[in-house]
Amino acid sequence: MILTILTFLPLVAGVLIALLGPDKQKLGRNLAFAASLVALALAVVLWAAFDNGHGGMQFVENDSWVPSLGIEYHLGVDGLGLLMVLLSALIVPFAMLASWKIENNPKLYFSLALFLESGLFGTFTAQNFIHWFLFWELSLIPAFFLIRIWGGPKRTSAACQFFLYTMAGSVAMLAAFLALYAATDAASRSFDFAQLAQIAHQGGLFAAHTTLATAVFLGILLGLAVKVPLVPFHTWLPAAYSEAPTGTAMLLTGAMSKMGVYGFLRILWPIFPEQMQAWRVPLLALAAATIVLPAAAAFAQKDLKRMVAYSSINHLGYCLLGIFAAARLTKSSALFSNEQAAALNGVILQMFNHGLTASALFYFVGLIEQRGGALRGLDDFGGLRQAAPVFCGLMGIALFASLGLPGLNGFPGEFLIFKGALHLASRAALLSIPGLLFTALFLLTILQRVFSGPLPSKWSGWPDLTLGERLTVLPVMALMFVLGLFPQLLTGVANPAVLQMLKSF
Amino acid sequence: MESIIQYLWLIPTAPLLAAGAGALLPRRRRRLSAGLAIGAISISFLLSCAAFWATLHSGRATSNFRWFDFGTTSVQMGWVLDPLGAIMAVMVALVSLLIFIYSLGYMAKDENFTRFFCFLALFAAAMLGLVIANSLLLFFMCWELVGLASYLLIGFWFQKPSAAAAAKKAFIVTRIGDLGFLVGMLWLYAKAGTHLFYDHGQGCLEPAAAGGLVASTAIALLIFCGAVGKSGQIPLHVWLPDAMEGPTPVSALIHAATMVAAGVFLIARVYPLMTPGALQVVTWVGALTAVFAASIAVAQSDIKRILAYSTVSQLGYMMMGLGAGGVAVGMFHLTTHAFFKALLFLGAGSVIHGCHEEQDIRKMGGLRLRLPVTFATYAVGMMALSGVPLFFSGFWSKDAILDALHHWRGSQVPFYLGLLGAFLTAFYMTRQVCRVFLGKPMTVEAEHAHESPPVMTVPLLILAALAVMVGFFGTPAWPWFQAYLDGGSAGFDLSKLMNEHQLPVMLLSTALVAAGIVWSGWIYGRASARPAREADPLEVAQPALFACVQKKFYVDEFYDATVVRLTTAFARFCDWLDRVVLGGLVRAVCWLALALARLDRNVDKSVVNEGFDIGTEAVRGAGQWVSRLQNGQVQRYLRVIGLAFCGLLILLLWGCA
Amino acid sequence: MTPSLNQYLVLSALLFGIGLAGALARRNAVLVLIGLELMLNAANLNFIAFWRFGPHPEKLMGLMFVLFSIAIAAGEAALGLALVIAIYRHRRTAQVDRFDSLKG
Amino acid sequence: MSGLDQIFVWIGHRAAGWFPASVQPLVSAVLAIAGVMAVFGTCFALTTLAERKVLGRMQNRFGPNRVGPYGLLQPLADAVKMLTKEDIVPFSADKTLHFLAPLVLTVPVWLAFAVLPFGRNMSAINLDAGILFFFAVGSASELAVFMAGWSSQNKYSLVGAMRAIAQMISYEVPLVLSVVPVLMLAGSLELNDIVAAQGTYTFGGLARWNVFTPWGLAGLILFLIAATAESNRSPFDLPEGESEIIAGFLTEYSGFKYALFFLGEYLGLFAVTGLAVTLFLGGWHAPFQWLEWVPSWFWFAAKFGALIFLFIWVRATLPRLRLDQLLNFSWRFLVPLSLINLLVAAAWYWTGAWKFPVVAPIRWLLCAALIALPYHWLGRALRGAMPPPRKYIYAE
Amino acid sequence: MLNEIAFLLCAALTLAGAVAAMMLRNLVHCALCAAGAFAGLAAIYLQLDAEFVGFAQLLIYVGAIAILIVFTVLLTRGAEIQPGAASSASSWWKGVPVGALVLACLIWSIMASPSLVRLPSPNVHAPVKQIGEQLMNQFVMPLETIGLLLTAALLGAVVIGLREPRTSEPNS
Repeated sequence: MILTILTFLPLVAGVLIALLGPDKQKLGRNLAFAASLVALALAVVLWAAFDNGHGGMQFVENDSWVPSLGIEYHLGVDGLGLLMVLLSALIVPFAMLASWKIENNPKLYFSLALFLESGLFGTFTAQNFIHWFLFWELSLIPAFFLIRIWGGPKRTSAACQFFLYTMAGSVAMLAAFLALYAATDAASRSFDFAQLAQIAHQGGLFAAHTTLATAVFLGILLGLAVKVPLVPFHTWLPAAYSEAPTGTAMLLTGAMSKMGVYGFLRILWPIFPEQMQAWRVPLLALAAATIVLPAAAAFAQKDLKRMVAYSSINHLGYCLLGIFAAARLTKSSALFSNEQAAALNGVILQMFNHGLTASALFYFVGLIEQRGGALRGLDDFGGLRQAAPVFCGLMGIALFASLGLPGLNGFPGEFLIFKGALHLASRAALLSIPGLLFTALFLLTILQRVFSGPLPSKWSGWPDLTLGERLTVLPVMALMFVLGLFPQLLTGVANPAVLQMLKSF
Repeated sequence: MESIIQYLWLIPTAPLLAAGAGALLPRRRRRLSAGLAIGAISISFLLSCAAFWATLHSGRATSNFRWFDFGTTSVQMGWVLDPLGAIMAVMVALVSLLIFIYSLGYMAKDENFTRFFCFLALFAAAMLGLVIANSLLLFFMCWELVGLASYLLIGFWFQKPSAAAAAKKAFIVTRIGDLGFLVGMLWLYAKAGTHLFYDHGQGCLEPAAAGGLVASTAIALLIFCGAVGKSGQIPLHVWLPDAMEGPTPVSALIHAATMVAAGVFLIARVYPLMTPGALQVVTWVGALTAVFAASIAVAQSDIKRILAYSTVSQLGYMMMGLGAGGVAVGMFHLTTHAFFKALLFLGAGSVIHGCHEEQDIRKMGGLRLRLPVTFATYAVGMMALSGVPLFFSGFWSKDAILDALHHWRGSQVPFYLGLLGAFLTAFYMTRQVCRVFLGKPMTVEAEHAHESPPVMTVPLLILAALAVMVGFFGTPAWPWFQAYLDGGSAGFDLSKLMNEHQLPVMLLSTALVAAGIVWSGWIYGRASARPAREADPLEVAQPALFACVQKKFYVDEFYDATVVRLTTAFARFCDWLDRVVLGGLVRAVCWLALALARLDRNVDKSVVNEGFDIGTEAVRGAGQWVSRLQNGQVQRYLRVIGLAFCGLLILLLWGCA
Repeated sequence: MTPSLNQYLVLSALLFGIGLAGALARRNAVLVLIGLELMLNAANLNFIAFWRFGPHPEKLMGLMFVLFSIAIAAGEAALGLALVIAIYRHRRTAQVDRFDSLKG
Repeated sequence: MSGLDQIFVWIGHRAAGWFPASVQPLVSAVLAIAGVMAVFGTCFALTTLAERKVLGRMQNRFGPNRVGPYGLLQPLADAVKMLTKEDIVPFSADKTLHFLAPLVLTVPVWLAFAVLPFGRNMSAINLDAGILFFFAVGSASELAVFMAGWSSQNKYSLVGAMRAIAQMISYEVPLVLSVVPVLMLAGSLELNDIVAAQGTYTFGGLARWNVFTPWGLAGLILFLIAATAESNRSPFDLPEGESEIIAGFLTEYSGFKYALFFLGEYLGLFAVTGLAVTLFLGGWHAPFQWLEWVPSWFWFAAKFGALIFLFIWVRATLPRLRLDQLLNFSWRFLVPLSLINLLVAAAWYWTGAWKFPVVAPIRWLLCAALIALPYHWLGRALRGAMPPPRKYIYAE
Repeated sequence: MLNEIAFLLCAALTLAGAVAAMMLRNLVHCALCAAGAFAGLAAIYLQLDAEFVGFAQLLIYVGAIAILIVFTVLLTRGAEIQPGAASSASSWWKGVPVGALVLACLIWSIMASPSLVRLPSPNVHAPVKQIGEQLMNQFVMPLETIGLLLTAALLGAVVIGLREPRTSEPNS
């Protein structure tokens, strides 16, 4: 029941807020924030009630919906889902605070953010494809409007590109699943993830249709790859992220981009093990490209938001590298499965930590943009550290966390991913190593160009972080340190789920 | 022993807490921040001494813990207390303490004083953590954190673009090496199944090294990559001279005494992994670096840069010592070098401070009268570095290295390179001392230079004393240091000093050092009387060669032209790929869709619509005819319905009947 | 003596006939609607009568139908009368034979 | 207890017993009708007097005090005056309808009393669908008002009738909706069952009347407001607003017909008051267990009297509403609130299954909050939707 | 016997009301007569032991629909001008024959089926509780649909009955 409440609470709150009168803008905003805090509290309750001991689904709710088509209202979370729910619940209030001062119809903005949150929760808790897909799409629509209405000067094209790209992927995915449904024999027809995985595990899903299996696999892969994104399907992302308003960009990168990776782990991994295995090498190559090319491209950007957007692609590339590397059928040695577990744990850590870090980075870039009068070029600033030492210090922490500095949250995930990947897919991992260097290169370049050097006189009045802004980032900053020093907090939840996944692979 | 290992974690934690507190302090709480940092490092120093005392009596102790779980295993980390770590911890804590105190004076007027001590404490914490780490992973984490501290401190005067650039360069260049380290570490982890150095009293690295020669050599070399980056070995030495943009105490602490030596310490830590092949590489790299950097130092005019190249060169010696002679040889030079190089840097800082931030040695001169304490201590440092025999620590440690090289089976070339390096060292140090302290003041600033306050000179004196004394712990006659590291005991035996293996090498190096000092003194002792703008005597003699050396053999230019340009080009290419190729693809798809839509529209217009029109025209004709029945009178419809109903009823009844 | 089923049916038929005749003959839209209501009521009466005289009165089938029919009639009346008013506003008349804009 | 309590029942039985068995049902029905008519007829007379007296007191004057002691015979005098007045029918009036209208108003109202339980075993008929019957017969009054207004062929009459009908239609909705929760919770439409459902005691002898639940309290208030409007009483007496439209649909009536209208209106008020007592105030049940020895009809009468007094008090207190305010108030406030009250009743029912300590106050507060918050919001929304208060430029 | 009389009385009331409603000139009278017919029908329902339906009939037809009709009559000024009254005589021939024909057919068919001559089953009850339970179980879908339909009708009626925007006034 708690999952249902969690999922629909933002939706209901969003509808109610949208229905408020047009003169109730502030009230709507405050209510939305309160609702997101309630959702966060619920997520924390969920976390507290979660049993770390076993890796299966917990808090399961299963009701039939359209029994004739095998569509169920099936909710549940394992460690992975729980962490993603927690992350979403964390990011949404953070992003709301970042958009606190938005002027154009804040009520609508905040209710859309709540719809988005509901979509996220639904996606991360649904265990039936159709149910999952509904929420997957539900999250897309508010995101589109958030970009389209409140975005930057090129918002229309960015929003349309984002929408069409993602929609094309979704269509491919839906078609693939319907094909899968149609192709399986009536006895084993289902949309339920667990059932499909079990059938696949017994080898019964595509008994005779290898071509179809490949097509279905590629369709779903396309849908997920666009969302993550995987090079070469990533060109929508820099445009969308850089045109989106700050809070939306935080939502997009902090929580929505995780939906794709989550899909990889929840759908492709358990249901299509053989296809993953068969397509592993090209996928690994693409993952390596996703790590290196955007990192390098980020170095060539002049726009801070685009830089951070590219860095986001790069970081998600590590997740994909870990997933593809671990998709290697080995049942022989325990050491091997430990490497797989390392990679997958790393992927989950990276998802969570990137959510925190990237949204914090977008928050800071948004502050720069806001203070700089819509300027956000790399060369528009300089020496800001003199005027705003706290700003610089905190953004520096976020940058170093993004860079994977030990002691901050970025490190354990990347460490585990590379630990697994180096062993399971050495060549791809080695190819990806330069990505780490490029990341350092452009992140430090930001620090150098924006914060160091002489302070131009036009920025001499640059305000430091206000108390409210400090309080806004404080929880996230604290989490960066805590999760960097005690990753057991995350792996303790994620590891049982990973072991379960490995068992069924 | 057991008790001290329980509290070993306090050694890095105390400065870490000080750093954390310092970060939260407002800018005006200067004294509190400095007091916290110095107090914390004092605690660390005392604890290190206690730990050192404990190691004198017993061997090694470890304390391991679980960091986090994955799969069916977990990542282990831990602390280790053994002679290697203990000596290093004492050295680091002591030098840190002295430099912290020195900084009180040196940074007294800086507005970011508070932040400075915060960063220093952070550095000390990371460095001490690295020293006592019992896990390669923990080692790596601390390694990265000292890199961060180095970055922050090099860029401490961030208003200077050169400082910001140097900081970035330092971080990036060392990170190149670190990536190799990371790969090596992960490879080792996969192979050995653990990151620990010691577990249950056993070394964990030996079995891994025994596995396969090729693999373990590769792992060793990858880890050595990290050391190359951090210790400024060829080809990644370029960052270290630039790092002199940082405040001088930082240069002394991080870029002379401790952090750069961490690379050497790393090799010493993982020494069991070092296969003969790997050691050969280490030796050769060290040898090349030693001579290469020493020769560059000859032509520099910035007082700190000369010392920086000297540091690179001495690090090369340490590497040679590790490669040819083993842990003790390298570590001994590391320890002695830490003291005298810290001394030299602090002395240089005192000079710069006294000359109002002037760093060019050609604009100094005659300072021996104005800065007597600094001059005396600097001279001690110079002689220790140059390897003046018997009374200075540098002599003994360098001699041990040369001796080891002499007996090295690989090649004799490093030995000769080492000798050349020793000569060059003596040469450039003498040059420096002559230009700075001897002769007449060249500028007004030098004329009005003043001695530094006691808070700066007292650490100089202590370091000078140490620079002399430490050497006696590792003489061939009383190799206490070596024995301590190996866990044995050393007896005093003067005859070892005189045996036929050691004595010739000692004499040879002494001769070379003497030659260097004398020649240099002869050239620059005279030249120091001449005006500053005149060319260097060596430049007059060999203009082309001098220019080449002065420009550091154009390594930076070479990197700019190749690596940096390639990187930028690659970045541009990626950007182009995104914008033009992939973006174009998307646009092409878009155009295709639009074109299809146009085509479809035309087809609709001309074929479908026309056909429809014809069809509908026919239907309309029929409809018009039929529609006459429909006169819009609702009652008429109702009437029809009623009649139809009647008809239906009648029909039904008829049927029933 | 209680009345039998066919008496009720005849009553219903009469009501239906009256309603139909009125709906056909009268030209005021309101009256047409009244006629329709009468016809509807005739049908309702049939339902009730058949329920009452049917074999399974405990199943309440006829009653249910009438309940729903009444509800629908309420909606129908509301909508129909609203239509009449709307048309009256435009055409200034409520005569059904003048509502012939929909003729073919 | 039973003696005094059942005295009327006993009298009725004994009176019917004198007749042959075949006509006994008819006789007892006639007796019941006679009783009801006698009691409420007297009530009518007394209430008119009481109203005038109370109003007078509240307006700081005496009220009728000339006829009889303390003016107690005033109703009698009024009756004589009414019955002897000339019955004027306008020339252009539709005479039949003009005549029928007061009858159509009064007769169904009498019917409504048939289902009210005035005491233990004291209801004229036990109808399965009692409430439905009550509202069904009440619905005829609208037609009567229309007939009166239209047949008078007088502008004021017609406008008054239209206002009255609009008002009655509008307030019939909340009236019925506010009753529905009671039916839901009692599970019956029969009034005796509803009274029986409120007949238990809790908290050491406090009766479980519906009014003591959040939805019941809200329902009662809604019901009373709607009832006030249904019976065209102040502050909802627009249809007869003498300052605007003379006397509304009553303009052209006089004499006996006027008296019948008057009677009908008061009887309508009595009927809904009786219903309110039955539905919300526990009917003829005593408020405390230790007061059960008091006859049940007394309790009914007491509650009835209290509510009537409340109506009079309200009339003395509140000014008349404007027509738009009136309709807005119904559709924008009362109707949504009574719908929400349905939900609250459902919540009350649902939370009844909760089992943990101190559940009762928690449950009460929860449900109260459920109705209080919408009350607050709707009230604010209503205030926002209303046209701003008039500015009296020349009246300063 | 009593039943028969009651039935006849009610039937007479109903039929009279219906005929009057269809034949009177004055539309208000028509409407009121129709209400009378509805009330008579309600009485017949009561007589047929369908209490609930009877009351519902009364409540809805007399209480609501009749009022609606009256309102419409007034709003369309049907009570004042009677242009159709004169011509309605001429249209008798259009309606009455058809109505009569249908009536004849119906009555013929009723009379032709002997099975329709039957007496009611005794002791039939339609308790409200049972009606409610049926509505909530067997007829829950129709009930919900009706709710939807009524809402739609309400909205539709409001929309249709709303005044047009003022822009169209100059034309009319």
